[in-house]
Amino acid sequence: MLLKVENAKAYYKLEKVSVKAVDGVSFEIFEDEVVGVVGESGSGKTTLSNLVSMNILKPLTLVEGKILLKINGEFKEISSMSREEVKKKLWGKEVTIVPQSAMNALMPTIRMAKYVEHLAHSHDLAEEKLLAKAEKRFEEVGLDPLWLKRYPFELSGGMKQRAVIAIATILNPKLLIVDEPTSALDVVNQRVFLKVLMQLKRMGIVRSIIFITHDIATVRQIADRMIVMYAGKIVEISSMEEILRKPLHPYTRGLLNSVLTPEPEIRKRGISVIPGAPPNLISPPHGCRFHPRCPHVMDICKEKDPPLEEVEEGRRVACFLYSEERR
Amino acid sequence: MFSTMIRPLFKNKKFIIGISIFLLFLLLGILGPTFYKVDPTEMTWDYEQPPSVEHPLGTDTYGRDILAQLLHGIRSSLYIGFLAATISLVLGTIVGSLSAVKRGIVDDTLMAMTNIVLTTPSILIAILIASYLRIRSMEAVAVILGLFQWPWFARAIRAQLMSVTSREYVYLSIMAGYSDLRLVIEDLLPTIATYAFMSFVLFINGGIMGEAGLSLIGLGPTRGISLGLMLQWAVLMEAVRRGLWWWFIPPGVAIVAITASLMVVSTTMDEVFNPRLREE
Amino acid sequence: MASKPMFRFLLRRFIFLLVTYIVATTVVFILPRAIPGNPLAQMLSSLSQVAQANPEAIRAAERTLMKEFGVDKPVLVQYGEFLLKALRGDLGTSISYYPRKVIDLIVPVIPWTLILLLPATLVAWILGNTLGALAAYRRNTWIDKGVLTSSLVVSQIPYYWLGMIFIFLFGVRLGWLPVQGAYSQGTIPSLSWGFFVDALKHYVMPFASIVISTMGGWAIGMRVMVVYELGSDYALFSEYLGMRDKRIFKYAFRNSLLPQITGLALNLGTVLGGALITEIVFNYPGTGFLLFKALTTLDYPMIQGIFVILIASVYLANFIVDFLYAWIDPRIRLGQEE
Amino acid sequence: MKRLFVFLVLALTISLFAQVSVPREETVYIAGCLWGPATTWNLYAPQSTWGTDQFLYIPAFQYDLGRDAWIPLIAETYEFLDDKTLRIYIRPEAKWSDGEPITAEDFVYALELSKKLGIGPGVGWDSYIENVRAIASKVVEFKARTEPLNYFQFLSYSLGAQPMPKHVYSKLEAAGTIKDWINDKPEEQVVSGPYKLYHHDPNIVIYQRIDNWWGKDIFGLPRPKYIAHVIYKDNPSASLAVERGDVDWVGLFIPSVWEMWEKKKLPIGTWYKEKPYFLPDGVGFVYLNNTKPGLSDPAVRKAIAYAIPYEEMLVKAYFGYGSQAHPSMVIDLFEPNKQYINYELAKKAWGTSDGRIPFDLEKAKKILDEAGYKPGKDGIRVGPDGTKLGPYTISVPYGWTDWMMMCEMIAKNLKSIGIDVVTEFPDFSVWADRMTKGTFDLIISWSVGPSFDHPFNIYRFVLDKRLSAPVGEVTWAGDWERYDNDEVVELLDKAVSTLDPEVRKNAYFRIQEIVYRDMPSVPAFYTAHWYEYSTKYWINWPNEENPFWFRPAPWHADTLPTLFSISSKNNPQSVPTWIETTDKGGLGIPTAKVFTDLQSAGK
Repeated sequence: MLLKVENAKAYYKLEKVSVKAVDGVSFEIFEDEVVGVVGESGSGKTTLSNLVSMNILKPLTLVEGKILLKINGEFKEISSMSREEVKKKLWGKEVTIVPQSAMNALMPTIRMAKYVEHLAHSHDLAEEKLLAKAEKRFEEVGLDPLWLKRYPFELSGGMKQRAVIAIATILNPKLLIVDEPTSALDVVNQRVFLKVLMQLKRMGIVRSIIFITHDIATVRQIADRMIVMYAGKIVEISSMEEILRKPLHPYTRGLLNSVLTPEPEIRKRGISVIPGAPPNLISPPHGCRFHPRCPHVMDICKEKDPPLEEVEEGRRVACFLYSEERR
Repeated sequence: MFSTMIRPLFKNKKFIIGISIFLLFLLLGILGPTFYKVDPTEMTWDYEQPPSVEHPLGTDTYGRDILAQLLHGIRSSLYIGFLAATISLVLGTIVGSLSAVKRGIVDDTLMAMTNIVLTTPSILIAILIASYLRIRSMEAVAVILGLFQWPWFARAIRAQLMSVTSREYVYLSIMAGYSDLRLVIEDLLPTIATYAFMSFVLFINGGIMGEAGLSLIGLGPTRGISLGLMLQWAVLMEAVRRGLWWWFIPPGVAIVAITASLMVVSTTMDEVFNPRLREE
Repeated sequence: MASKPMFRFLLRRFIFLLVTYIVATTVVFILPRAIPGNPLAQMLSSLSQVAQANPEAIRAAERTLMKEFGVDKPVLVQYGEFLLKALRGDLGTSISYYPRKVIDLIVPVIPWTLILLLPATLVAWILGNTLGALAAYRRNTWIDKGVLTSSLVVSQIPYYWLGMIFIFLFGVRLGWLPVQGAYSQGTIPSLSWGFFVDALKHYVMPFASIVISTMGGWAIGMRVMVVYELGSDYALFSEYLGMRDKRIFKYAFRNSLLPQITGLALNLGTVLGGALITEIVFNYPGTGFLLFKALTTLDYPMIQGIFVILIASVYLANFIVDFLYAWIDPRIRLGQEE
Repeated sequence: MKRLFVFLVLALTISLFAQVSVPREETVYIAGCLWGPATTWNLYAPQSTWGTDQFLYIPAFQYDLGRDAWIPLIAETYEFLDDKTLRIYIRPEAKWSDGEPITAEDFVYALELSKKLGIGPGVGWDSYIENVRAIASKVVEFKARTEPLNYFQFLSYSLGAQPMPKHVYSKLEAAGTIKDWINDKPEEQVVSGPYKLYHHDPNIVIYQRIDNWWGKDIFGLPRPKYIAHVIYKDNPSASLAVERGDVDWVGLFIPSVWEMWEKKKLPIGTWYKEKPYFLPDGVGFVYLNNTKPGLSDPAVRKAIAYAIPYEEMLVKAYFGYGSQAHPSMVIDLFEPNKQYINYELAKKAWGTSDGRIPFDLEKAKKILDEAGYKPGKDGIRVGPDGTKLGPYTISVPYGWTDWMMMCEMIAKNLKSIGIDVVTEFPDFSVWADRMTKGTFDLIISWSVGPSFDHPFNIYRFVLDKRLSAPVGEVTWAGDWERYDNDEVVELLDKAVSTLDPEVRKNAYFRIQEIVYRDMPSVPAFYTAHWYEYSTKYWINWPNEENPFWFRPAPWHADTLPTLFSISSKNNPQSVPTWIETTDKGGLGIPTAKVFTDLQSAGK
């Protein structure tokens, strides 16, 4: 196990109200796996990624819960680290996030080699060593190491994407979080990107990846496990094959149904096949948050919040359809 | 949608202070002369008097009441500011949107023109035009000032429209066979309304400051009272040397108060509406 | 250092500026001729006001002057002649300072304008940007709030009014500083320490009024820009990579500086206008005063001459800035302008 | 950028290096005569730099307004051969600053050149002088024209003639460069006066005394070694310099000038210690366009004259710097002029003890009522033939603050008697265009001032239709209101072509009758002869108590003797005696004596 999140609650604390973006989630990431996090926009998946990387900036506050990360073989409670500490000890070396628009993630007005040098300074490493490593990494992602001497804008979109990954992994982080990495790319480049990511993983350069997306179609090509989020809660965690074979949560089902439909027009409409709209996270519905939209809604769903329970080996669902209580 | 836009504004302290000061001056300009019924051109025998009960802000060399002048001056300066801003806004919108919608040669020509005006030291040209006008009304001054403020707005509008026109619903409008004009009006302009409003505010500032600058070198309106003309009279009658502070300080303070409050309004709006600047 | 795309860029800018310049000077040329007015009025009136001037003398002068300055040729021909002469550095003869050459009148005053304008503009730009960046760096602290609020107010103070207040306070009331001119009258410029100190004393107030009133605008712009940049993807990514805050801030600062440089170029015209008025307020012996006189006496050749030179210098400065910009920004140097 | 700046600083300082400063105690600082860069020190130009005409090139005789006398400067004496021929004898000492003697040829050449170029010293002389000849190297002869015969112009042109160095100008003439010649090289300047150029830049023009000036044994030397005119941008900055004691001799409009000594206790003075502070310099008129319907009626013009608030206007708008003008147009503040005013007539015509026009709105209304102008519904009067009195405009150039205020006051009062007048303040050139083309309604403008041939000059300027032009055509010479009266023309000619003082006086009296009857335009106030001085460094300035020179302002062409009379505070000296008239041991020849000589020569 690499990372463990225990009952984490992260709210956006505004003047009078709180947006409960992540409201009591528990999960773990193992070493050597790719976990996809899916959900509609506003389901809290980006907040989750911030949480995991401890990128917590006001008004986002970690209200409750613990986050543990294995650093040098032992678990450390990173949720109690100060931001300074996080920056110093965590980021780059342990956890790296590739932000949403990786296209613009590189400092535009300096050469990439220079950037790597700056990176070396920041981490008190030898410039040449890191540069050599960067060159190697460039080769590994299929870029000519000579490109390092160039400015980012001289690269094409797909190349930039690869360069970003190469630089992101330059310090060998144990956990790589990619947030909607492919949304800005065309289909061909999407494929290339995924391939590069897989390759890096296969080569052991990155061990664990959290892949955040609203696009199940991409995530299924790469993820080992999948976390489905709805309205700040995890509704289902499962291995990829299982979930594709048999989604348990009605929301997961709806999500999969809509996405797997081949016609692009309908796909574009997103999850509108699930009637209704995502709830307001300031005062989420009582009980199961999905109940107003759920086709299988029961009385209990309106009263109680279903716990995330293991229903099968390695498979957890938060739904009374599979709960003891219902029976 | 409007309430969601406006409400956060009124939660912003700076915005409230800014808008209150501005509204205060607006009211002073609009209602002031009606309530304070002293003729600003009336030459009384108490000349160059410091502030007193009779003349709250004192009098000038000709015994004219400074407060009355100030109120009328605020009115005219705001008028010039608004007029200049409207002209700039209209010009900028027309040029920018035509450019964005028509593209091609129209775009190239208009943008070349815009760049020329943008690069030209406009104040100098404004001074030049003003000096060749034989009789300058408030409106003429406003037009001169309005003629030079629009270019960067036009460019911004164009850029905004260009990005917006690539969005889907515009394709839909085009497919629905809307004319260019309708396209612009119905679909695009609302998206840039906020931006336009903020620019408008800055144009008003430009107009007020421009008038004051022109007036100071004797190229302001040839009739009436404005804040700039008050300053010019104060300079002509050597108020600074002779220590008649009540004469040259109020118009300057009014200019700074009006323009700075508008600046604050515009900046806070930017902060509230612009996610990147939002203080969250 | 210079690359091909950079040359291309500069060439394009040069051509653009040249075209703009021609347009601007054409306007300057056409405008006075489009609006009727008698430039000799001022001169004749001063002749007429001299008590000794006999009607005969006025009449004779009137005839002579009409002939002297008579514009009997078509405007286009005049324009052509004007351009040809201007290329040779001959801007014609001033009307109100007849028979002096416009160029001879302008040349001695230009250094003063530059000496006031350039340092003031640059200092304001540097100070403003530093303050703005500092505010952005210390975002939401009292420093930020202080810088922002004071910049908002200060940037709205008209130069000339600030100048008047300065004169009133430090010159008239307190008597600390000389209130006008570039140096004490009677002390004729020399390369001595005494003269330098004297000139410096005279320099303080006009300089300060320009710096203070232009600084705020830059500070506000810089602050917004840096905040923007700090929130941009590369800043985030760098942060995620564990890059030190200072370095990220340097990046943001560097990238914000580029638009500020362009802003400086675009603003030069405005700053120049302001400086001209400031010169008038402080009785500073620069171009502003000469222009002011020329405008009030309708001295066409002089107006043209001053504008031709001022606009040219603004464009030259623009071009220098372009050059700098191209040199600093690799995107232009390597041919990726959009 | 930095390097560029350093370069500029260096370039500037180096270019201005190698210049010296002038000692404060030996320099008279001046302001108010030059408002822009120097033009030229060559008098063959429409505007020469201040100082050229005052101090560099001096005339044969200097007219003294206060004593009505002629002081021989370059000339030693004159002689009338008959009543049309005048000979001037040049002082044997008179030399150009390069050592060449000043000769009759220089006089002849100067005048002929002015005639040829249409510009220059004495231009227009040929209208009154038949010819100028050099009789001997030091004798010039002027012959008067008989058609028209104008003794005043004849004398003024010939006695006031300024010689120009022929040996300098003939070379320029040959090269065809006279008009472009700037004459700005001190070492090359050839002058007749006691000063020559020392230094000039856009901030200052400095003249230096010529210590071995040819006239020093006769007149002494002017007291200041340097005279430096500081070029200020505008009135306020110049006034500030006055207040700070930076300048000594000024010709400037200063608002509330009395504050300087009454409130701030500064060593500053004007001619008078009390109102009106300044000597008169001319007559400010409210010109009424005689060609406009309504204004063409003398009754309306007279009513307007009664409705101008002279006193209030002068105090409020003019700081009391002038007094109401005499309706005869004659400036009666100078003693010699008073003989030309028929005071009895004026008293009778205007019903006041001093013969000035009273401000009387009731009287104005009565005149209009009697002339048949009845107020309409809007309060505006309409005449018997349907002429509506308005709307008219009264205008002065924008920025002429004192006159603008006067216009406001006049407009207000005229409205109250039923004449619709609004103020308009256009740009100077528009205003001047209207004035000279006769397209205005009402304007305030200048006329001419005190001089040797006063009041002839003012009557001619305001009333002589020969100076006018049809409406729409430009004339700067005079008669802007387009007054048309042949009798006045005859009287004017009579006044200057006679040598009999009685005949002349009667002609002027008759003109006054006509003026009171027709009121072609309203002589409203005396404009001020702007003149202030500071006694911080220099004392003995001419003023009311020490009235040794009546054209004391530095900008005036006749001001040279002032510099011979003031003295440094550290070294007080008295006024030289030569400034007085001959009967008081001086050099000044009274005009009366000149005319007597002329008369006796004719017999």
